[in-house]
Amino acid sequence: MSSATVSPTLPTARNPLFFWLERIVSNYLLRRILKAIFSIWLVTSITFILVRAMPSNPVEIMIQDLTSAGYSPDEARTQAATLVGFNINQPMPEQYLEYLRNVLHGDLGKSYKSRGLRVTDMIVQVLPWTLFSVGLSLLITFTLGIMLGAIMAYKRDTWIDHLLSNLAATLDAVSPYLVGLLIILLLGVIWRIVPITQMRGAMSPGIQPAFSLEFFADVFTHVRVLLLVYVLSAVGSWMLTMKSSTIATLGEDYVTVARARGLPDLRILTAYVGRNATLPLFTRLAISIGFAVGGSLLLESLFTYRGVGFLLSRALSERDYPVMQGVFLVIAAAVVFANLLADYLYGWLDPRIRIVGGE
Amino acid sequence: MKDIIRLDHVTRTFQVRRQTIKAVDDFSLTIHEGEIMCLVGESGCGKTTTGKMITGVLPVSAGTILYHGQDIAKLRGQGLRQYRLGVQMIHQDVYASLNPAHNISEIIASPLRRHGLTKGETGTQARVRELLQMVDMTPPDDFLDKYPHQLSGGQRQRVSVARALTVVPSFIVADEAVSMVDVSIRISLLNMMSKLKDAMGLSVLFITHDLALAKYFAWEGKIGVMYLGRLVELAAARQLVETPHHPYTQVLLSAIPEADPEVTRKKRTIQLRSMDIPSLLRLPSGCSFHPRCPRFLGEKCEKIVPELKTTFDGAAVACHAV
Amino acid sequence: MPPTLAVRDLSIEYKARRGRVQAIRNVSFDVERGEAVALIGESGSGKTTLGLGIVQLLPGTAAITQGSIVYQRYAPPAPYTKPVAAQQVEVLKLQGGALRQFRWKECAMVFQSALNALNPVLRIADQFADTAKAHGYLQGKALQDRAQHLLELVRLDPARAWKSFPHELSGGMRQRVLIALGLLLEPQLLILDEPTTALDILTQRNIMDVLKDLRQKLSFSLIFISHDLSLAAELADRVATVYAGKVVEIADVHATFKEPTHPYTIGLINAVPTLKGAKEDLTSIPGSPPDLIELPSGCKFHPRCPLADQLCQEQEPELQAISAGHQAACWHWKLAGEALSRFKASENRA
Amino acid sequence: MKALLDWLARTGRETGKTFKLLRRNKMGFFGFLVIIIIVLASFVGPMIWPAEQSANVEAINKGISLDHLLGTDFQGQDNLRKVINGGRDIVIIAFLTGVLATLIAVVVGAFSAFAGGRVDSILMELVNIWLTIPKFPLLAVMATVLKLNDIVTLSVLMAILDWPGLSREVRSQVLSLRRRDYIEAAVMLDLGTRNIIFKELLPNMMSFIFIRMIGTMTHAIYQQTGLVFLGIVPYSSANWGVMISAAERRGVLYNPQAIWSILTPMGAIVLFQLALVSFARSLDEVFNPRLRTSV
Repeated sequence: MSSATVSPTLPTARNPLFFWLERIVSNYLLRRILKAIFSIWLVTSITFILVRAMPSNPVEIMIQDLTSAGYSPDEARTQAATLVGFNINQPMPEQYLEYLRNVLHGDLGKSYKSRGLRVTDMIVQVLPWTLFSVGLSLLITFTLGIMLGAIMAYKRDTWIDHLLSNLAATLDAVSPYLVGLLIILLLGVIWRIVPITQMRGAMSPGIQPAFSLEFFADVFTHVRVLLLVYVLSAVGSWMLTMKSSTIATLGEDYVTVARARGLPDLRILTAYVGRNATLPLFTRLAISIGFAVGGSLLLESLFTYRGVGFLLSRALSERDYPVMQGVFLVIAAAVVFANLLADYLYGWLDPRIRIVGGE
Repeated sequence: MKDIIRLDHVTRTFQVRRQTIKAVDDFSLTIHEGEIMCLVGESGCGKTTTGKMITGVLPVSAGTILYHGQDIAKLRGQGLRQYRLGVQMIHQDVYASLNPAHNISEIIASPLRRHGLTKGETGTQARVRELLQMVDMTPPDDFLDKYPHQLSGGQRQRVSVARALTVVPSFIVADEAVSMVDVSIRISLLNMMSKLKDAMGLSVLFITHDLALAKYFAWEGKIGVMYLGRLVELAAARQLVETPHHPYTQVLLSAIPEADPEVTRKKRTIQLRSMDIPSLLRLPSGCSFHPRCPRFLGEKCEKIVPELKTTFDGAAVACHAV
Repeated sequence: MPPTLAVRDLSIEYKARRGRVQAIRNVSFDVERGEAVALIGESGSGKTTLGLGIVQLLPGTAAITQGSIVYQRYAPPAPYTKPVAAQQVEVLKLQGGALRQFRWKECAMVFQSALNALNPVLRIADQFADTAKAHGYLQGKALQDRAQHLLELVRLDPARAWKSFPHELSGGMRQRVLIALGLLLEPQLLILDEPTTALDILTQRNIMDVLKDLRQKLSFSLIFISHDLSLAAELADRVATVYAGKVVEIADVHATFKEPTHPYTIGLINAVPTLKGAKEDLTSIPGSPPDLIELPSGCKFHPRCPLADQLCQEQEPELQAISAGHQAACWHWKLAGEALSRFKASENRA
Repeated sequence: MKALLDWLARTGRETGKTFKLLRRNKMGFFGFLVIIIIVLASFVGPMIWPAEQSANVEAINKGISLDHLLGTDFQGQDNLRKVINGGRDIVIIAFLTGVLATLIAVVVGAFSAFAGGRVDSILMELVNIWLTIPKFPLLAVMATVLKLNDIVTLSVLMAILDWPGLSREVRSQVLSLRRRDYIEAAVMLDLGTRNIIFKELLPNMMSFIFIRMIGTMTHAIYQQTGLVFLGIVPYSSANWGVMISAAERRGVLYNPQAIWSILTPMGAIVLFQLALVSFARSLDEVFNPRLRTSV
């Protein structure tokens, strides 16, 4: 039989470095931040490889364009270097490091097409438009999605459920770009409710941005159709997610017990069914905020709405690589940050996870 | 009698939120050929983990398990295959133990075809009918092309037994095999299993939380009581129930209600020192029952893990106070 | 003295894809004031449906096709709560606000799955406050004192339980919190649906002791639903055996175990292993539980009953009086007693 | 021989059941029919009605008429004929991307679930990081740099971008199924890993895999039309995406007469996407053993 064993005492602390590493890994949030930084670094490297290191890559093409435009090879190289923001004559690793240093300082190089404009400034200039349009539509889609989703769940298998479910499935199936086209055709061409000009650009040419009612009215008339398209193309999947989440929650025992306790319906709908059913949707909201920064490449160009998406789409068609690279990086970073936010938010919202250190 | 399964200081640990917990701790047991061994204990005591380690789907963290005297970790080729087919398990959950996408004849026929235990398709079908007959599912043809969701809980468990017998095993682990089946047909399932045990010379490890059921099924065999991963008492079935030695076994027996008002209402429940069950994450030191043990001896129980000692009447008990 | 609860000819059906599930078929029974009635039956016998029917918490697909439930209030309504209008209440006629008032104030229910019965995102204190506010009961400090007194009564550490979230408590603790919550408004009737099935032996013993303790201190009637005969033997005053949606036998707890008359009750008692029993005593009931959609003809137990004959196959027997307070629904109850009962057999053999 | 006959009989019975189940769900069956029609029209159609080579000056931007059922475009070519000839690319892209992405995802997801331990965690960490990168902008950037000139490379690129998300879902599905008792029993009966994956696991995952595949197909169609609109993917062939952006560039929005030249390709894509989705929604029933037996 086994010899009598004294229960093991605590393991002695190993060398301090290992102890620190152990503490970092154990702290859930720290680990998440490290992962986020790693993914941003990964994205930066991908864009660098795409733009710079691939054979017959765009930087070479830039140089050929310049030489064919009459610049001597050396002049073309230096010119391209200034545009891209790092010295292209150095061996690859040095360029990569310099590129990384620039990114860290927020300098994403200069636009090739519009000479001299720093990419960072261009992005900062258009960012508010995208955040405003996508942010607002996200808010509308989220609230609409939750309400309609809950209605579909409560009124399950009634005509309203079938109607809304099929509507949601259809909207979800059709791609946003086609929804945009359809809305423009319907409102602008067939029914002629909204003049085409109001579906172009973010504001009328002559208006000066100011805190005046007139400015806001003009901004709103330009954005309302784009908002409609954003909402229509996204609300479908929000409704379906909310419906299945609510149906699952309605089946839980604590809802039956709440009814057995004679709680008023409103209290049950909000604190019992509502809070639990919307938990998964909040994380999804946080993630979509990240994608909001990117705006919609297609819809912004379709409506020529001068946002980040429009900037990227023009850079793509004009092969303006520095801008392309910069915008892509900003979008990716925003998404990574949003994921971080989503994890933290879920931990905060759901006590079961908060107590356990957001594991 | 030769022993079929021997566990030597077997330990199994799991990682839970960066901590290592001991689901099974320094567990030794020997099961002889043709014997029925019951493992009884509350949930989380490690009885199912032990069963899974014996069947080989869960490797041990320390110690060895011997099948017919050979260490299962070192078995290769034919020896390994012999062990693999020799030890089978009957699962608890009747709804999850059969593949919902296959009908009954496919479920029983696939091991036969896989190991070439029958000659051709006709041989297989005949053997499938024979096996269904053995588990009292008569007439077998009614069930051949039925799907699991078309059978009752009891019938599903019988198919599970028939499937285990296809590879002619020598050792069956029944993990709470009847706890999800209705009380009224539980006994017929157990009787069928003991009939098959004698007919095929099987040895059975019967895992359950119900001491009365263990006593009934193991009648001639032994019962081992587990607490938080350790074997605390091992004795002949009826002797353990009639004259328990370990305080935990005594507390369990006093807590079980009897299906007879006179008896159950006169039973005196042994009061525990504290009610809350310690978690495996913060296992009490020394004898892990000491925070709740009515016969707590103080420092000795807190410091030293008691080892199994044989008592005058042949039972093995791990307790300083016995 | 009218009973606290009088159930008369109650029938409940579910709409299922394959047809109508007849879960409860004209069941009648009473629960006297302060009495504990155990409903014993196997899975699919309809006992949980009966419990849910009383508080009208049946799922959408279920419908109460006939029957009436009359509830009689004795003690004055709990302090500080709005009194119930009439002393006698026709439960099935209650709608909206009145039904909401009836639930928990008059009749509370504790379910089997303790792990999921409390809202995971609210603290225990909030869930007590919810219940109290819904019935205009105590608030604030007064409520906290009352609740913590009840938590102590169910042998929980009141301070710790009060502030914690459900996931911080074990299964056993949560079940005790639910029992305490059930007693908050001093209901006259408590329905327990398999309260200890999902719990371990020692935790189950703890809860049974708590229930027995509470029944001494407080005067509420109890409906105890279970498949475990031994729990009924310990807690109940009267036992009703339910088979295929019908009460086939109802008697005093001692009579149920000493002179069981319905073959199914006898079969159940013979099938449960006891610590003291001998090996050869145990026999199983042949066949398998009935399909509630295509029920057999006549007495629903006849396919599995050793005494079944032509009469049993054609006509379903109703409950008849066997002796004072002992009823059974069987054409051959006289024979059943001698032929099958294990106790009779083992007594003359011992 | 007998085994072969048995196998044929069984597959006959199974497909018969599938059709019966499909017919039971009207929306699903309608979707299934539309998909078949679109695929046939895209491959057989062009042989019967080859695309018109020359422009037809006097029929520019005509509305619906007898000889032009869906009107004509800015070159005077018949819209209906163009739609029939424009479907082939879209169908190929959709099926190629869908099948390829699903194949990689199932293999990687199942392998990662079975391998477990370090391999599994590293693989899943990479997938999680990959998922944080926005897909369409990355595709757009890569498409500009890599000069995609034919639909096969485009499909492969889209499949490479899409499979990680799918593999994570497949992995969690395999993990949840793998813990089921009937899989553990199959392991104990030594039925062999290959048998366990293909005969025990896959049948229970079929509807899950199909629905995810159709999701990827719908997404592929969307991405292709987007790339064409942005002018990144060259106008190699007159597929529906090209028709839409060509019409849009020709200022259809300002000329109500020419509206049909954009509505026809849009209608085709929307119909194809809707058909795919409604067919996917009915697949749950087709693969559900409980329903298969009640047919």
